[in-house]
Amino acid sequence: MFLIIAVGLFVLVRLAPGDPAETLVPIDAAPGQREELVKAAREQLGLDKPVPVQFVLWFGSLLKGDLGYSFSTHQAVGQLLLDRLGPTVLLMGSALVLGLLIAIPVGIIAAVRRDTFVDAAAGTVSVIALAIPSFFLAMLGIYVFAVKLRVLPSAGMYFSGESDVGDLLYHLILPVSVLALAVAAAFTRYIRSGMLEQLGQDYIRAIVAKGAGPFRATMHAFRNSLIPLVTVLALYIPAFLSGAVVVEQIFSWPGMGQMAVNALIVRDYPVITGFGLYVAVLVLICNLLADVLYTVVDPRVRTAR
Amino acid sequence: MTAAPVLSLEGVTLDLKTGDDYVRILRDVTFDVAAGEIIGIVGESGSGKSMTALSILQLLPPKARLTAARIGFDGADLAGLRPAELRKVRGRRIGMVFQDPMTTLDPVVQVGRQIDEAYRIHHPRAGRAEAREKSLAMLRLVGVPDAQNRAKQYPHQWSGGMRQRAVIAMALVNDPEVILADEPTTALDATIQAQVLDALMRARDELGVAVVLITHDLGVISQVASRVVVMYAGGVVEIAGTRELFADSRHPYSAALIHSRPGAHRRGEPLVAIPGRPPLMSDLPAGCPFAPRCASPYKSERCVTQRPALEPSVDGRLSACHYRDEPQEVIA
Amino acid sequence: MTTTNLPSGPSAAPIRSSRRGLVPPGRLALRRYVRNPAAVAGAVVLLVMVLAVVFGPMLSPYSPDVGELITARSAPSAAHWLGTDAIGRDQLARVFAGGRVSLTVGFLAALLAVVVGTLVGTLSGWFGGVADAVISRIIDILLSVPPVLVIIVFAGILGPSVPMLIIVFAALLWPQSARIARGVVLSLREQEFVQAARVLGSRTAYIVVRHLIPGVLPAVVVAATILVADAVLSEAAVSFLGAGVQPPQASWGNMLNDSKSITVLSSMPWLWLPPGIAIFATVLSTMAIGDGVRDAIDTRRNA
Amino acid sequence: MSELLRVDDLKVHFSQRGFSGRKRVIRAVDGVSLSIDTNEALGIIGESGCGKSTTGRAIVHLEDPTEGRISYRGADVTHPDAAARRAFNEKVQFVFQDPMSSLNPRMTVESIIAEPLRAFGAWDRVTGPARVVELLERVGLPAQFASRYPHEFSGGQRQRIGIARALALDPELLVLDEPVSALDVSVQAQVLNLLMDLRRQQGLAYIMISHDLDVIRHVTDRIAVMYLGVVVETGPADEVLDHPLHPYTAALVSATPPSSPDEHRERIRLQGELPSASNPPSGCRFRTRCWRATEVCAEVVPPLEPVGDGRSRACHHPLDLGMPTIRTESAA
Repeated sequence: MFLIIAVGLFVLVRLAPGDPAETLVPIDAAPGQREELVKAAREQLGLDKPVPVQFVLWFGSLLKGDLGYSFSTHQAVGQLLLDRLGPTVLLMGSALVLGLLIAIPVGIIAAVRRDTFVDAAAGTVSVIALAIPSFFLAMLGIYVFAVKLRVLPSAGMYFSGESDVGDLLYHLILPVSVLALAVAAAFTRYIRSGMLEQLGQDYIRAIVAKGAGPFRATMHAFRNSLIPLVTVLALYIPAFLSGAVVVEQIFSWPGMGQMAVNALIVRDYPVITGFGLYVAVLVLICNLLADVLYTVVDPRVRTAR
Repeated sequence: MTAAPVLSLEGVTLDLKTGDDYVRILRDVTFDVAAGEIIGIVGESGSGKSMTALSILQLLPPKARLTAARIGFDGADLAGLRPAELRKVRGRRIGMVFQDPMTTLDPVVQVGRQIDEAYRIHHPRAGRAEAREKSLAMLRLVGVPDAQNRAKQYPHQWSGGMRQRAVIAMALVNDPEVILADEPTTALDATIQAQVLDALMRARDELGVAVVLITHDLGVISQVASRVVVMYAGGVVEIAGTRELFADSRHPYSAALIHSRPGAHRRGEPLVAIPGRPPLMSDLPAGCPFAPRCASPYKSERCVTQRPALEPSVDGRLSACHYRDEPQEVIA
Repeated sequence: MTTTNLPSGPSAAPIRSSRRGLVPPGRLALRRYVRNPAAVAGAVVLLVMVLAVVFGPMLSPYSPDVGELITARSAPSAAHWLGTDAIGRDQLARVFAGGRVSLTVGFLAALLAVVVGTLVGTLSGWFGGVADAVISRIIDILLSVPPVLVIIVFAGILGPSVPMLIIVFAALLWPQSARIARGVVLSLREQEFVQAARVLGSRTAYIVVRHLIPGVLPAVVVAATILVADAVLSEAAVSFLGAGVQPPQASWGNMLNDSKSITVLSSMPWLWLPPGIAIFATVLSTMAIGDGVRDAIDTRRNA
Repeated sequence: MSELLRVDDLKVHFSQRGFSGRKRVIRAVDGVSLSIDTNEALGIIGESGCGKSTTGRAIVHLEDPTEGRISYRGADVTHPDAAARRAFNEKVQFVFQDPMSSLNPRMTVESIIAEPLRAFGAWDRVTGPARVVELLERVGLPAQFASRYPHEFSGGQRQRIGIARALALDPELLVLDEPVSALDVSVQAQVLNLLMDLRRQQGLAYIMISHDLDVIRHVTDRIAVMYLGVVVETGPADEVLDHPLHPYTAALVSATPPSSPDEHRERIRLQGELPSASNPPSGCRFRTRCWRATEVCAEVVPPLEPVGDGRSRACHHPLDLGMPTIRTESAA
């Protein structure tokens, strides 16, 4: 699977317009030297070898963790990705946790108090939150909290270059809120419908007939609704990354998304390829995770004869 | 009935909200359950027999309105209890067995734990070991072999018949006075049904629990129940001892029901089919609800205009028919 | 059997009333839809949007691509209802033009995805077997591939273009409709009336036309609305990131990209509020339509 | 009477992937032989999972036979091509268990009943509707039902629509898969009476598949008792059910609730559950639950042998012919 994706990316890079060696050499180099320089660059990049050999070389170095060097910053791509991973994980992780902390109780309450005001309000808010593009929401957020109220920063991770935890948290508030709202909106709906399905099951009525109170019955339903939820959660992560990319861009958050978009503008192929591989690996891991989690959580699968 | 009733329903009336209107689902349901007896409630789909059971413990859909005169149980009126008090009766003093054993157990909790839970809800100070001991005792009583190990399995590892026994064990674990069994064997095969009915009868014999057995199957009733409540269109039409009912019923509906069964006829004979279909609860006839389908020779104008009440006949049997004292002939 | 209003069993007939006597199920569904205010509002808003982007540019006196620098950055006025941007282009004309691109990408991608997805899903569900197992696996994986990121990679390497947007969106969105169609077909295949049709001697073509398509269609319509919403949002996101529709051509997404500088953000809200609201309104109304259709065809509801 | 349909050593196996992903072969039907004559009524009886429905479905080609031979009026129809299959379906029709699911909710009753006519080009605008009305009347439904939709009808009415549809092509044989088990008792009688009439009036033959002994006994002449994919006993209905030869038949009769409290059945309680059809016991499939089983039962598969009077049984230790399972006591 991984091999297929690697081949696909390689082919894609080959199809790209323009010669990477050309772009490597400054345009203003002397006309006579330029051909020499391009040739040298081509040899250096291995572009003079037959295509299959190039692939093997590329794939070999890929397996060693060597993703080549950025055209623009000349940093090793692998290192660049690693550097950018931290802020992105921090952003996504906090938003995911915050979003779920909102979604779980709200979804449960909406299901238990079905067709009440709470349910309708939660439903309306989540539909609106799903329909509003995250970058537009982010712009609204900046406009209100950074521009008008001047209570929150509009961009970056720190004011100074210092790593100060308080400052970091302060900078996290807006981007995390924007992302968490999207998470909360999506999962409130999942949890609500999962809970409704479980609450309608016969076993819930049987638990109430045993003399259980509403809390105990709800917990039984929640445990059962978790089973499909964990797989949905695992499969949601890649989609969530795209939300993070957008938000990073607008808040100048120094994460992978910002890196990818900058690379996109300057056509930094190695960085884009590295990012593509990263996304592909993430998708595969999340799919695997979904399968594994499913067998762990559901006793019907776990104890199958 | 010589024994004092443990449970007595008096004029239970239930409205359910469908769409914008309330529809009357139960009309003035009245009957007693004696200690230690097996009483059958029989009726076709939509007759209200399941709703009657659910009304007793108030396990009703959210938009239900119970306007019972009284559901008497141990000196209290269940219809007037607050939720917290009601919970002390549910599962503790009145147990419940549902129709489909495949769906009444929580699929992600071990069977034994679910029975333990039923015990521990009502015995909060009881330890795990004590609860498990009770659970195993009940599982053995209802005939689950190798209870100790099977209790650690999940419901999907149990067959339907075994699961229904587990549900019965769960209903019995707090030593209740009454068990409400709502079509407990309908989803099961004949040979398995026989085993489960045996388990219910053993519970009655050994624990002295009264069983309210709700079923559409007159055969099951005739096999295990000592008395029968016949329901039609949300009301009780007849209450009789099982033998009397089968030999000489006092209501044309009960009579027709008994005779519409193939087992009551010789092979190939036309069966007694009740023409038409039960009325819609939202659109009950003004008189006797059964009048439009009734084939009794005594049927008269009175049946169409005046709704008969459940009253004793000359020989003391309860029937909701204006002509309860006439012999009920069944016309094919 | 009980007297609950739940669908408790095969013999429990649904509630009937004389009012509903001879009404075909399709008309009943329409009636339910019309009674749902959110769904009707959604349909109206979307219709207005479509009409606006189709006819708006014809009615507008300004070109969306050419501006007059003299009137640059002017606030909304009688001449320029939504003001002008940094190089003096009429913002209203750009919202119309941008809407054309955004809605075209959204609808085309969704249409392509629905057609492909429904076809693949239906065949996969109907024939089953190994092919179905493989297709289901592909569907599962593709469903978790985020379109926006794929576009970034493709645009970064091949360069951004509108046809690429449509193709990539369609390629990544079809699994949604395929999964839905497959699910419906699987359940239809188990329905006894489909089996009955075979015993009755009906030919496969008849079964497909008479039983299968009418069964799958409503669910596909719902899926299509979700896909349109998804595609419009995704287009906006990638154009916002600069990986989608390229300037000077306008799209709602890249209009927001032009305005993300803090100066525009703080002092020229007429440049970013209208496209943002346009995206929001389009997506919200599409979702409302989808919800309305879903509720209307849900036969378990008696209304 | 002449032989209409014959099934020889039919096997239907399904491969199924379990939760663990391992493949198992379910031997739903594992060597069934049957035959039915013109105008005969054959009952197939057994509990869930015994393969009775699969047998019926395989006869009308809803399932693909793994092995064996099906012949109709002497011609092989085991694996028909599309044309042969249509020709076969013109003569042999099927009635489904669930009258809700077997009628397309989006079609009017007229188009539902017209479907087979359209399939065979027997539909035209002038005579078609008249034919539909005639069919509706034959099953006892009024003509104005033709323009309505299935959801407007009760279970019994829907099942009659299903039967009208099956009769549209004037078949010679109907295969009925649990046609009344989803219906209430009173309505069940309507459908059973209709089936008996159709047979008398039209010379129809039918195979009725059911788990209900009373129903089968009432409407069929001859029965086959199935257990775990095989036929264990066949013979005239009354004889087989009153004097079973196979211990399983006896247990099944015993487990079926009697039709009145005065009737007592021999009390045979089978232990345990139905074994898995993917891994049936060696030798006799019933031996794991049989109280008469010996070593030979585990080693040798008992063949279905004729024993005179049109009866056959597959058992190493059959019961005595003189052993009645039902006795009736007069009310004490």
